Amino acid sequence: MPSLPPLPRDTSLRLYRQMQTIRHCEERLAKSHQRGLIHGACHTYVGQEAIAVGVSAHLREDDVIFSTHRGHGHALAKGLHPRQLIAELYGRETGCSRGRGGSMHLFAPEIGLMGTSGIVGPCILQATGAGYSFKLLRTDRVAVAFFGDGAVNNGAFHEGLNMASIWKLPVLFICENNQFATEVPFQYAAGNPTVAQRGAAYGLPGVEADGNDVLAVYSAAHDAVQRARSGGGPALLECKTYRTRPHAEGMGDFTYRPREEVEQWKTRCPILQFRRRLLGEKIVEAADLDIIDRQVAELVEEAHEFAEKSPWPDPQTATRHVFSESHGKHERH
Amino acid sequence: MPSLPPLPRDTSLRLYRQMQTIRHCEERLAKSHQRGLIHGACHTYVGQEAIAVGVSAHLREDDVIFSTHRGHGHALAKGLHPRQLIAELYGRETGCSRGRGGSMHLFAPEIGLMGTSGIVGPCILQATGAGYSFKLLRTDRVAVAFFGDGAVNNGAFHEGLNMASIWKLPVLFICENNQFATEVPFQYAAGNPTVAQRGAAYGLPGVEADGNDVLAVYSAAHDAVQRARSGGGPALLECKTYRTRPHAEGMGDFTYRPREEVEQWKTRCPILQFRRRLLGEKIVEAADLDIIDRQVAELVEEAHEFAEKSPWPDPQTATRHVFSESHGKHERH
Amino acid sequence: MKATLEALSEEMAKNPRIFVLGEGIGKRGGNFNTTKGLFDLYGPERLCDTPISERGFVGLACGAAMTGTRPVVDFMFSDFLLDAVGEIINQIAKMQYMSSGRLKMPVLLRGCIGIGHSSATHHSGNYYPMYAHFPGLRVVVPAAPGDAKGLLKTALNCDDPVLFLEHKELLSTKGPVPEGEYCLEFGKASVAREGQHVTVVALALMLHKTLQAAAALAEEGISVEVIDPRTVAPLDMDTIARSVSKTGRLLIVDEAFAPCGIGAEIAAQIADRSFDDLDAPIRRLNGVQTPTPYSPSLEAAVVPNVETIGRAIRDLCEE
Amino acid sequence: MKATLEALSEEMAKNPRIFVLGEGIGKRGGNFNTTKGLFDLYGPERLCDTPISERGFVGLACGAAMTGTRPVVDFMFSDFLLDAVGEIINQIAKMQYMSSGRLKMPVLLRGCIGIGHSSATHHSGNYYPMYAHFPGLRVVVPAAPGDAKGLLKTALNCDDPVLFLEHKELLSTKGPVPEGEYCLEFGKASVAREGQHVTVVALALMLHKTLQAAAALAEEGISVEVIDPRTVAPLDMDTIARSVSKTGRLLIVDEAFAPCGIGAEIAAQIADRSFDDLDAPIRRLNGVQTPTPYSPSLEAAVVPNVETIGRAIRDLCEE
Ligand SMILES: Cc1ncc(C[n+]2csc(CCOP(=O)(O)OP(=O)(O)O)c2C)c(N)n1
Ligand SMILES: Cc1ncc(C[n+]2csc(CCOP(=O)(O)OP(=O)(O)O)c2C)c(N)n1
Ligand SMILES: [Mg+2]
Ligand SMILES: [Mg+2]
Repeated sequence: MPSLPPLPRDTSLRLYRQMQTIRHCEERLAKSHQRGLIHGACHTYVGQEAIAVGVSAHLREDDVIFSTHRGHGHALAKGLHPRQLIAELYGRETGCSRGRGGSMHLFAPEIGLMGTSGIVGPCILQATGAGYSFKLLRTDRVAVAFFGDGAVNNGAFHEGLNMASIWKLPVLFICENNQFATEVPFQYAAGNPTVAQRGAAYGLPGVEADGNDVLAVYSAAHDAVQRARSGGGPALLECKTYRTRPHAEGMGDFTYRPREEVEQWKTRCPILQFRRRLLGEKIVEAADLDIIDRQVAELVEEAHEFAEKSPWPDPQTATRHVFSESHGKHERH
Repeated sequence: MPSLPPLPRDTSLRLYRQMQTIRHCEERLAKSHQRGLIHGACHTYVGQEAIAVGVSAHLREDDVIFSTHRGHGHALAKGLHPRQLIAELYGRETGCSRGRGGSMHLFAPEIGLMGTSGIVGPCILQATGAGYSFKLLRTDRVAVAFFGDGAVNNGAFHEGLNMASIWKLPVLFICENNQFATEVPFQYAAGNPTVAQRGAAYGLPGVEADGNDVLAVYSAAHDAVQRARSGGGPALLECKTYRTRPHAEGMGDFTYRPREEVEQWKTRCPILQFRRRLLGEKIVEAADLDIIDRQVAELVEEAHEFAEKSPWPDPQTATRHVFSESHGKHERH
Repeated sequence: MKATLEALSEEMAKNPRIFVLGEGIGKRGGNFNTTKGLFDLYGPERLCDTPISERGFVGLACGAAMTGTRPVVDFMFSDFLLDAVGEIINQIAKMQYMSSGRLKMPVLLRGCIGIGHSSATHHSGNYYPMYAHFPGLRVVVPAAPGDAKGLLKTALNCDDPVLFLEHKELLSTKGPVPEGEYCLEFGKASVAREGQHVTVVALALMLHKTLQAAAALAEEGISVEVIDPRTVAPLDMDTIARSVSKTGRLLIVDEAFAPCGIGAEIAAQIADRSFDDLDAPIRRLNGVQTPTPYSPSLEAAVVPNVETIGRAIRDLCEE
Repeated sequence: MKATLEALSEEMAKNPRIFVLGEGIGKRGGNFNTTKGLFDLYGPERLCDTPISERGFVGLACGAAMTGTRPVVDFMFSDFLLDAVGEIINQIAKMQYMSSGRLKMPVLLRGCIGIGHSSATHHSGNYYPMYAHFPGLRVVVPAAPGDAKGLLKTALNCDDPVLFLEHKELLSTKGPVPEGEYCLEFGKASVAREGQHVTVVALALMLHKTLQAAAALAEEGISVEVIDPRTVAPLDMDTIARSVSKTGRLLIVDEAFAPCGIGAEIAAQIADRSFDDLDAPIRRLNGVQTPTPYSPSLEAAVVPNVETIGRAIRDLCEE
């Protein structure tokens, strides 16, 4: 499948490190959720790390991503520091959204993170809009929408992909098909459960990739990003995957899927698989990876401590930013 | 294409009569619009008559249809009397909606006309809902949504067809692809301008038919209706056609399409073509059809006179039926 | 809420035309346990899990109601329902009128509203003022379990579309629930506490906070009459006006936004019909005009609480 | 409306980041000629005809505004915009807040409202009360061509999302239009007629009918002050309160529905801050609470007219 030459060693290590960072953050957050440090909902990305990482590897800082309720991985892969993520979930002033947002409202536009979302669907339309901007402004920037299989049955998918197609906008639509929307199987919810085939309905290429294989994602995303960047228009990429934690922290898991299925998918863990491959192909030594693992663990632990020590937002600021502060400036008589 | 045995003579005559009734009504309404007898918008069905007639021929009175802004033809084909149609457009108490609705809000639930609509899209969802009722109630009734090519790019199409498919509901989705939404070409507005192919995205059969050939529509609809009625689930039928009058009465026509194209399509008039075929295959004599033409002309003229003489609705009744009148009855302490 | 679950189950047992649509309302029994156990009783056709197609299944419910069944749409958080506003305002609310009364529209749309537990801005809206603005809809905002049961039963037996919006922080509230066939008429407020000095109208969670504030104020000698409208469309202005004619003072406490809200409507009606009864300005205390922030420190700052309610009542009594 | 067309064209000439999205707004120049001639000047990318995907292109506009362009969504009839309410209320209105001010949201959403010419219930809604309820939106409802120009220019130069809603019966209104760079601040009402006895607040088409009624009443010796808020969010309550302090009487005339409407909000604020200035009950005169009927005989019965407005003013003066 990879249409690319073998990855340089440092790229491989970067992919590994990013996936591991996501995993460690999520496991930290899961613990913190139990401890009551996280005040609202927390949907982890465990099992799906290869997708955010494989796609984001091709993005520049000035490219933009739009994400979902399950967006920690996208945020980190786009370059958010774990401190800013964890502090946000702890509701602190130092969080990426200054404590206003929480897990489902992560914003860091300065690095192209244009928001995770509590509503399924809009990210698809907003990425399409970013694509419109980039085309109108004659830039070669690219916009990415990450969304789940659940969003595929939503009208936003239909309208967004169609508009991106007819106007040839530089947008990547990344469907992370983890096979369930909460507990409803995609198999049940979709008349045609193959997402990649839906591209045809809009006249755009639809590609399927193994979402647990970071190299497969990397390769498929490479082609799509290059195409979009050079004016070739949008693409739909379906990454088949599985989340190995419950839909959200604190929820039950084995009423709608058997424990064995989850266990079986854990053996296909994208990080483990990639580690095995890197070692098997003798690209790195186990020791190299162990160092990364340790560094990541420290980074995340430090971020957690930072977050826990961070101040709460000042209640006086609760209404700031409802409107633009430059508003007055533009009002002339 | 027809998978049916040749039509009985009386069926043929009925199809002819119905198409001619629609045509005469529309031409009458176009004149009345110029004379100021019609108070709101008026979208005629001229050129598309074969579709409403070819489909409705398979429907029972207890089947239901949901229509659009261009719905006079559907209403008449489902059995609405021209008096009730014309009186409604003239805003009279005797109209099918008692003057409350006008052209885009034609209701006659007693014969299965569940409404034309001023909003593009909802008819698709409502027909799906009717299908849900019919399935839940274990009847063999069928629901039909008529809609234009413009509705295909709307989220309602996506969500409606998908739900009808996954629950195998007895619904026919009839897309009348007249190639324009107002003046925007479908070719421009849709990433994939073949509607029938969209069935695949939802796992339901998509069929294409010549919308100007009443027998082709009749035949395609026959199969789809039988299938739906017997529990086989929904289908999508794309009828390629063309409207030969402006989008709405009083609007210009030749800024977005050449006059010659319109003229050329007029030579493919579904009524003329069918007439030629009936005569050519010696199924009827010209005299038989001429009698029908005369009868239809009289019927429509009489309906117009009836409507013009009908009383205006009583202003006192303007707020009736906002809520159910049986409401009080259900409120118990 | 056990009370509404019972009510729904009883009505489903009686009326085979009732079915429920929503995400995770089948086997799972609903995000808020609104359909817990019903799947086993009534099966998958009557407890139908949907794709994430809010607009779609609300539109579907409209068509179903037009053709003889009685859909219940269980949409979890009211915020998700915004994608279906066209179907609600332009179709469901107008269908009886457009068909000049020949179609009925027995649709129940139910879900949660309200701020709390850091649910943040996409899971905390209060939308009843918006729905109450338009003709053709009944809008229920219950505050007590017994009321919720009685109003849900009425909803399931009436031919009009009903929005039934429960504050999620009240779902586990305990309280007396009448057994069996208990229906509460729409448009009848309840006087939750009688008093002499000031009338406070409060809804949903705010009712409970207001009652707490009123209890505290009683010790200061301030006698507060507390009224829960229970339905905001129709709105029982007679009960409110009667109370104001006694107290001469009116405060409306509402978590929802102030502009063009329920408090505005109540104030406007009282400033018209009860003008001569008023001894003081009409006051409103609302949720702050901002998207809901996530952090507990910010969230607490945007909703009225027992203290701010108490202060508002005291201030009004001093006017 | 020539005034807004000019304003839009001038701003597009100055700012290459402005583009317009809508159905038939390209070559055709808009259903209401809102973009007539602009296609030839600015080309298809900046005057972009859309599919019938209201939710989609409003969501697209949100993403575009987040990334450096300034979309204008021209949605024809406001009724069509209901499919996009989720994108407007949950995304566009909240984006600046959610991003703690790091994103701006320069989106202009414009289209027609209002009853008239038998446009019936799917082409005649007035939705400004609903949009004014939520935080994060500016809502403009101009009544005069000059105001429309000044307010549109302000909208195209401000970083907040603006809903710009024009009554379709006013599109061909004539009136003075200042040349060139004319911006009108949001939240500044205009005193359209000065008077002594009673304050009448009226919007859009109702402003014109109220002015006619006021002229007639002047001959009876009733001196009416008429105020046009021009924007309903923000709402200029100071100007209204100042007037009420002079007249002691307030009537709000509004074609939109009464419950939780603009009139309710104005009445509630006056019943609070201007309580002591009031000499009479606050009155509202609204469009009748029903979907808009088609037939001229019914349609006329559901909107206030010069006669019913005159009567309402006279009645209030007699209170
Ligand atoms: C419009 C809308 N409807 C419903 C929800 C509630 N909800 C949150 S996540 C979710 C499931 C999403 O499934 P999918 O898109 O496959 O993403 P996954 O959770 O599997 O990553 C649902 C239904 C929502 N957030 N927004
Ligand atoms: C949601 C919505 N958007 C826009 C319109 C305005 N409008 C009325 S008819 C029409 C074109 C419809 O095209 P199509 O569906 O192809 O039907 P046709 O007119 O060709 O029969 C449009 C855009 C509308 N009625 N509803
Ligand atoms: Mg999923
Ligand atoms: Mg068409």
